[in-house]
Amino acid sequence: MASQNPVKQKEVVEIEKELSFGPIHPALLEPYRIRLFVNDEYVEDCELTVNVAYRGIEKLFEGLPIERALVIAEKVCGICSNVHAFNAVRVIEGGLNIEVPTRASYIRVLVHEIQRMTSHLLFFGHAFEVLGHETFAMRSFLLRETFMDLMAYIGGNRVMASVPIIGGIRPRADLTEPLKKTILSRLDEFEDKYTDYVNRIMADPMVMSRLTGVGLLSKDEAIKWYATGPTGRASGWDFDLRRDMKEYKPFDFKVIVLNEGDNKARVVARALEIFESIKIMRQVVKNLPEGPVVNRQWIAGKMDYTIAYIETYRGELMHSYGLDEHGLIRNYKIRTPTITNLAAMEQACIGDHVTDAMVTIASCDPCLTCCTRAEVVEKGRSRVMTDQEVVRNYGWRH
Amino acid sequence: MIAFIRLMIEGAYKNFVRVAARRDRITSIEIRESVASQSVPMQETVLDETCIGCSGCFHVCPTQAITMVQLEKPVEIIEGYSRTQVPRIDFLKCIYCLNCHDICPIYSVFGEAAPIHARDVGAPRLTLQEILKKPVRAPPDKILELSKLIPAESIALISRRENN
Amino acid sequence: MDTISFTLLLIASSVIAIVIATLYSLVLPGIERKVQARIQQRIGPPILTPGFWSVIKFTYKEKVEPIAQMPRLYKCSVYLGVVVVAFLLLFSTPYWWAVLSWGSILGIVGLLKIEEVIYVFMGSQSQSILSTSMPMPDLAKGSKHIGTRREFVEQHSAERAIKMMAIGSLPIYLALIVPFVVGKSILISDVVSFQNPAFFSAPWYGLPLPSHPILFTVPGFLATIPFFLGYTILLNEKPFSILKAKIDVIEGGVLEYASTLRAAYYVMRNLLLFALSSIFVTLFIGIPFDPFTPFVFLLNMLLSIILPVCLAVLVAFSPILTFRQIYPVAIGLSAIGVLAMILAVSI
Amino acid sequence: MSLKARSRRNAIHAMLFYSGGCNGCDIEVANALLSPRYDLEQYKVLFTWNPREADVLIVSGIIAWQLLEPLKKIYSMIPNPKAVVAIGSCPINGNVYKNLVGDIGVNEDIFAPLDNIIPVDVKVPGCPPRPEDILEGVVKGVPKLVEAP
Ligand code: SF4
Ligand code: SF4
Ligand code: SF4
Ligand code: SF4
Ligand code: SF4
Ligand code: SF4
Ligand code: SF4
Ligand code: SF4
Repeated sequence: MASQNPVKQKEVVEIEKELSFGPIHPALLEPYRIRLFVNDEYVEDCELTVNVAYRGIEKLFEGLPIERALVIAEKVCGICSNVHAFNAVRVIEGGLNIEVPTRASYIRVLVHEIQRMTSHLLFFGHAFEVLGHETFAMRSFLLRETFMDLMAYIGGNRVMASVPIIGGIRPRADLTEPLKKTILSRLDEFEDKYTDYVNRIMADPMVMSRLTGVGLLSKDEAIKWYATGPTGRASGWDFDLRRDMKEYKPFDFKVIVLNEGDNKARVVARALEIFESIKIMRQVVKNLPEGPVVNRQWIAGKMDYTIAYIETYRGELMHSYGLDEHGLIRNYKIRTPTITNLAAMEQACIGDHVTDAMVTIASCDPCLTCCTRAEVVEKGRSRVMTDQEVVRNYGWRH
Repeated sequence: MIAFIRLMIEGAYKNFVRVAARRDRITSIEIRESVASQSVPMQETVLDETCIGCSGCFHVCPTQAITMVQLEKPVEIIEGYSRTQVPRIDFLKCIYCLNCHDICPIYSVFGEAAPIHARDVGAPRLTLQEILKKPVRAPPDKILELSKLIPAESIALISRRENN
Repeated sequence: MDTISFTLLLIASSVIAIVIATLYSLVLPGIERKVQARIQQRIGPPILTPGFWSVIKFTYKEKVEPIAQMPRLYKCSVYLGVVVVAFLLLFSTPYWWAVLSWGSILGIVGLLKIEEVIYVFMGSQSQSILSTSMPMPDLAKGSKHIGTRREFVEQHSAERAIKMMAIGSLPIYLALIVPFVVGKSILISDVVSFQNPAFFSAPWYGLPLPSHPILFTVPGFLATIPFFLGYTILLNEKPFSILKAKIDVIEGGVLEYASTLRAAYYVMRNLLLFALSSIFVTLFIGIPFDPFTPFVFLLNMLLSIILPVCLAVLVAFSPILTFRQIYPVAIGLSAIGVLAMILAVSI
Repeated sequence: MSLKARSRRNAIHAMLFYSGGCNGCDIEVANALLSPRYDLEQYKVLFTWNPREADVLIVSGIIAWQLLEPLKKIYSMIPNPKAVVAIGSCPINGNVYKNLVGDIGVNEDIFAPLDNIIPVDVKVPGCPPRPEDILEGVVKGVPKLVEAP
C-alpha cells in the first residue's frame, strides 16, 4: 500500500535492516505481512502487505439475486458481520425507496450497537494480547461473552446473526418482553464489571507507560489518510457518521473525540464509546415502538448504482451496487475502514520501538478479510498486475 | 499512583482468594463435561416437529448435502396428510448457502439455531396446522419469480436428479 | 575425611540433587500456570501438563534437524545451557562448597553470565520460517527500500539479548552480594553458617532452623526486591521478556528447537527457575539444598516454590516492557541493590 | 498405557493457521482459547505459535492462494506425529466463497477443500462452529497422536 502512496516526502534515511512478520504470527490474528525497516530498534519505515487473504469477494456478488447476495454480504467478515448485512440492505432501501418500519430500525440499531461492543471488546482482547497482558485480554473476552450471548438470543447465531433484511428485520429477531428484560439486566451487570475493568486498566502504570505517547497520529495526518472511526476520533477529528444517519436520529449519545492521537487515546476512545453504546441500547429497549418489523411491499427491479455509507466500529464503510432489470446485482463495491486506517498506521508507527510499533498497528484494530483486493504494482511504466501475475513473472522471492 | 496502590491492595485480596479457594471460576462445567465425553450436542438444524417431509430442501441443495430419511412410522400431521420422511444435513458437505432454508415452506431447516438467510423468513411462530390449512398452491407468477432466485445450477441439479 | 570418600559423596549428592531437582522443577511450570489460570478465573491445565508431560512428549517426537546457520552449534547451545544450570543448582548443595573456590559468589555470577550468553548464541543461529523465510510475494512486489538486509526475528532477539546482558543482570548480581556482605565472607558456607549456625553440626535426620535469616534484616529484605526482579529478567519472563516478546520475536532464539532439543530447552528453563529459587533460599534464609539431610532438603524445596508463585502472579499482571521502561527500572533496582549493600556493610 | 501414549495424551500443543475466510472462525478459536468460559487449556491443550513445538495444526479459512505455500511449509515443519483440525466449513468445502453460482461460477481463487493440500484428521463443520464444537474438535485429534508409533 505504501508503495502506491509516496506522498510523504522525507529525506532518505539509511536503513540498517528489515524485519518481516507474518502472515502467520502471534501478533496478527489474520494473515497479513508487516515489513518494518528499522535502525537499531527504531522503525524508520513500515509497509503492510494486506492482500494475503484474497477471496475475490466482490466478484462473488456479481449476478446474484439481491436477496441471495445478503448471505455473502454477511460473510464478508466475521467481526463486522451485522454491519455488512445492514449496509447492504441500506443500499437497496435507499435506491428503491423502501420504507423501513420504525420498530425494525430500532432493533437494527440495537444489534449494530451490540456488535460494536463485541468488536471493541475484541479490540481490547487483541490489544492487550499484543501488549503481552494475558489477564486483561482474557477479562475482555469474558466481558465480550455477554454480547455474544445477546447476539445468539436475538439472531440465533453468535457471529452471523442475520438480523437486517430488505425492508426491516427478520421476524425471528423481534424483541419479546422477556428478551427486553434480559437485555437490560445483562447490560446493568456488564456496566458494573466493565467500569471496574476500565478503571483498573487506566490505573495500571505499566500498561499506561506502554501506551502513552506512542504511535502519534496528528489530526492532519488522520484526515489526509482518511483514518475514520475511533482511530481518527482519537486524533481529534470529529467525524462520526452516526450523527447523520436517520436510524440514529431518535437517540441521544455523545461522540467521543480525544486530542492526543497516541495509542492510549485510541484505547480510551473505544473504552468510552462502549459507555455511549450502552446508553443507546438502553434507549432502544426502553423506547421501542410497537408495530410491524418488516415491510414486504417491494420488488427488486432496475436500480442505478447506489452508495450507502455507515459508521461501523472501525470507521466508515461504503457499500454500493446497482441492480439490473431482473434484480440481479451488478458491480458490487465495498470500501472498508481498515484499508485507510492501516495506511495511517503505517505512518503512525514510524519512530517507535519495534515492539511498540506492533501495538500501534494493533491500536487501529486491524482486520483485513474485507479489504483484500487487487493491488497495483508499478514497474517502469505504470501497469497493473495481479499478485498471481507478479509471482508468475518474478517468483515468490525476487 | 495512590489510586493504583489502593486498587492493587484490593485486587491482591481478591486474587489471593481466587488462587487459594478457586473462587469466581467461570469456566463452564457443562461444556467441560460434554467435551471430555465427546458429546457436545449438535447444532439444531432440522426442526423435526414442524417439517412436513416435502423434500424441497433436498432438491434445492447445490452440494447434495441433504438426504431424506424415511421415518419408521409416518406421523400424521393433519387429517389426510402425514410426514413420511425428514431431511438430514451432512455438515461436511453443507456450504451454508441457506437455499434449503429459503425453499422450505415452513422454514424448518436452519429454523432457529443457525444463521438465517437475510431474506424474509415469514412468520416462524405459526403452528404447522395453521400453515397447512392455508392454500398451498403458489400463483404461477410467484413461481416464476422464485425460479429467478434459485441458482441456475441448483435447478439444473434438480432436473439432473429427476432424469436419473 | 579422605579425598576418595569425599569425591564419592560429592558425586552422590550431585546426582541425587540434580535428579530430584529436575523432576521437581518440571512440576513448577504447572503450578505457575495454575496460579495464573485461577487469577484469570478459569480451570487451566493439569499441574503436570506444561512441564513434566510436555518434556516427556517432546522426547518421543520425531527428531528433526533445526534450520540454523550452524546446526551443530545451535544444538550444542541448549545442552550447554542445561549443564550450566545444573552446575548453578549445585551451589546450594553443601558438598560443593568445599571444592576449591567454587562455593563463592564468583562462581554463581560466572555461570549466570554464561547462561545469558547462550541466548545470544541461540538467537544468532536459529532461522525459523516464521519471519524472513516465509514464502510470501512481498519482495516481488517491490518496496521503497530495495536491497536492505533482511533479518530473522531470532537475530533481532539476539541483539536484544546483548542489551539485556549489559543492563538487565546487574540487579541480581547486586542482590546476590548482599548476603555475602552481611556474612562478611565470599564463601557460601560462611553465609549459611552465619544464618544457621546449627546446620553444620546437626545430625542427618535433624532439622536445624536458621536463627537469623538475612531475609528478615533490612538489607536482606531490600535485596529481595532486586533479586526477585532480576530472577524475572534472567528467566526472560514478563515484564522483562523483551528478548522473547511473543508479539514480535515470538520465542526468540529457541524457535527452532524441536523434539529432544525442545525437551532439553524446557528442562533448562525449568531447572533455572528452580535453581535460582533454591539459591535464594540458601543464601537469604540459610536452608541449603542438602540431599544428605532430608528434612532441610525438603524444606528448601518447599520454600523454593515461593519465588515461582510470585513470578506467576507478576506475569499475570504485567505487559511486556520495552527498553524505554527497562532501562529506568533496571537502574532503579540497581539503586535499591546498592542501598541494601550499604546498609549491609553498616550492620 | 505406555509412558509414550500417556505423555502424548497429557500434553498437546496446538497451533492456529488462519488462511483467509471471514474471520468468524478465527475469532471463535481465539474465544475458545482466551475466554475463561471455554478455556482450551483445561483439556491439556497448550497454545503455541511455533510449528516446531506443535502437535495439532488448527486450520481455518479458505486457503487463499498466497497462503498455500506457507501452509504446506508450516505443515512440513511440524515434527511427527501431528494432526490437522479443519475449523469451519471454509476449509472443509470452501463455503459460499467456493460456489454460490453467481456469474463467475466456481471460484478458482481459493484452494479449499483442505484435504487436497494436506491430510485432514478432524473436521469441525459450522459457520462458524461454536467454541464448544472447536474444543471438541481439537480434543478429537488426540487419539491419532496417541496411536502414532
Ligand atoms: S473492517 Fe474489519 S471487522 Fe469490519 S468488515 Fe472489515 S475485516 Fe471485518
Ligand atoms: S477489487 Fe478485487 S475483490 Fe473487488 S472486484 Fe476487483 S478483484 Fe474482486
Ligand atoms: S479502487 Fe481499490 S485499489 Fe483502487 S485506489 Fe481505490 S481502494 Fe485502492
Ligand atoms: S412445493 Fe414446497 S412443499 Fe411442495 S415439495 Fe416443493 S418445497 Fe416442498
Ligand atoms: S445450506 Fe445450502 S448447502 Fe447447506 S444444506 Fe442447505 S442448501 Fe445444502
Ligand atoms: S423443505 Fe422443510 S418441510 Fe420440506 S423436507 Fe425440507 S425441512 Fe422438511
Ligand atoms: S413462496 Fe410459496 S413455497 Fe415459498 S415460502 Fe412462500 S408460500 Fe411457501
Ligand atoms: S466457516 Fe463461516 S465463519 Fe468460518 S471462516 Fe468460513 S465463512 Fe467465516
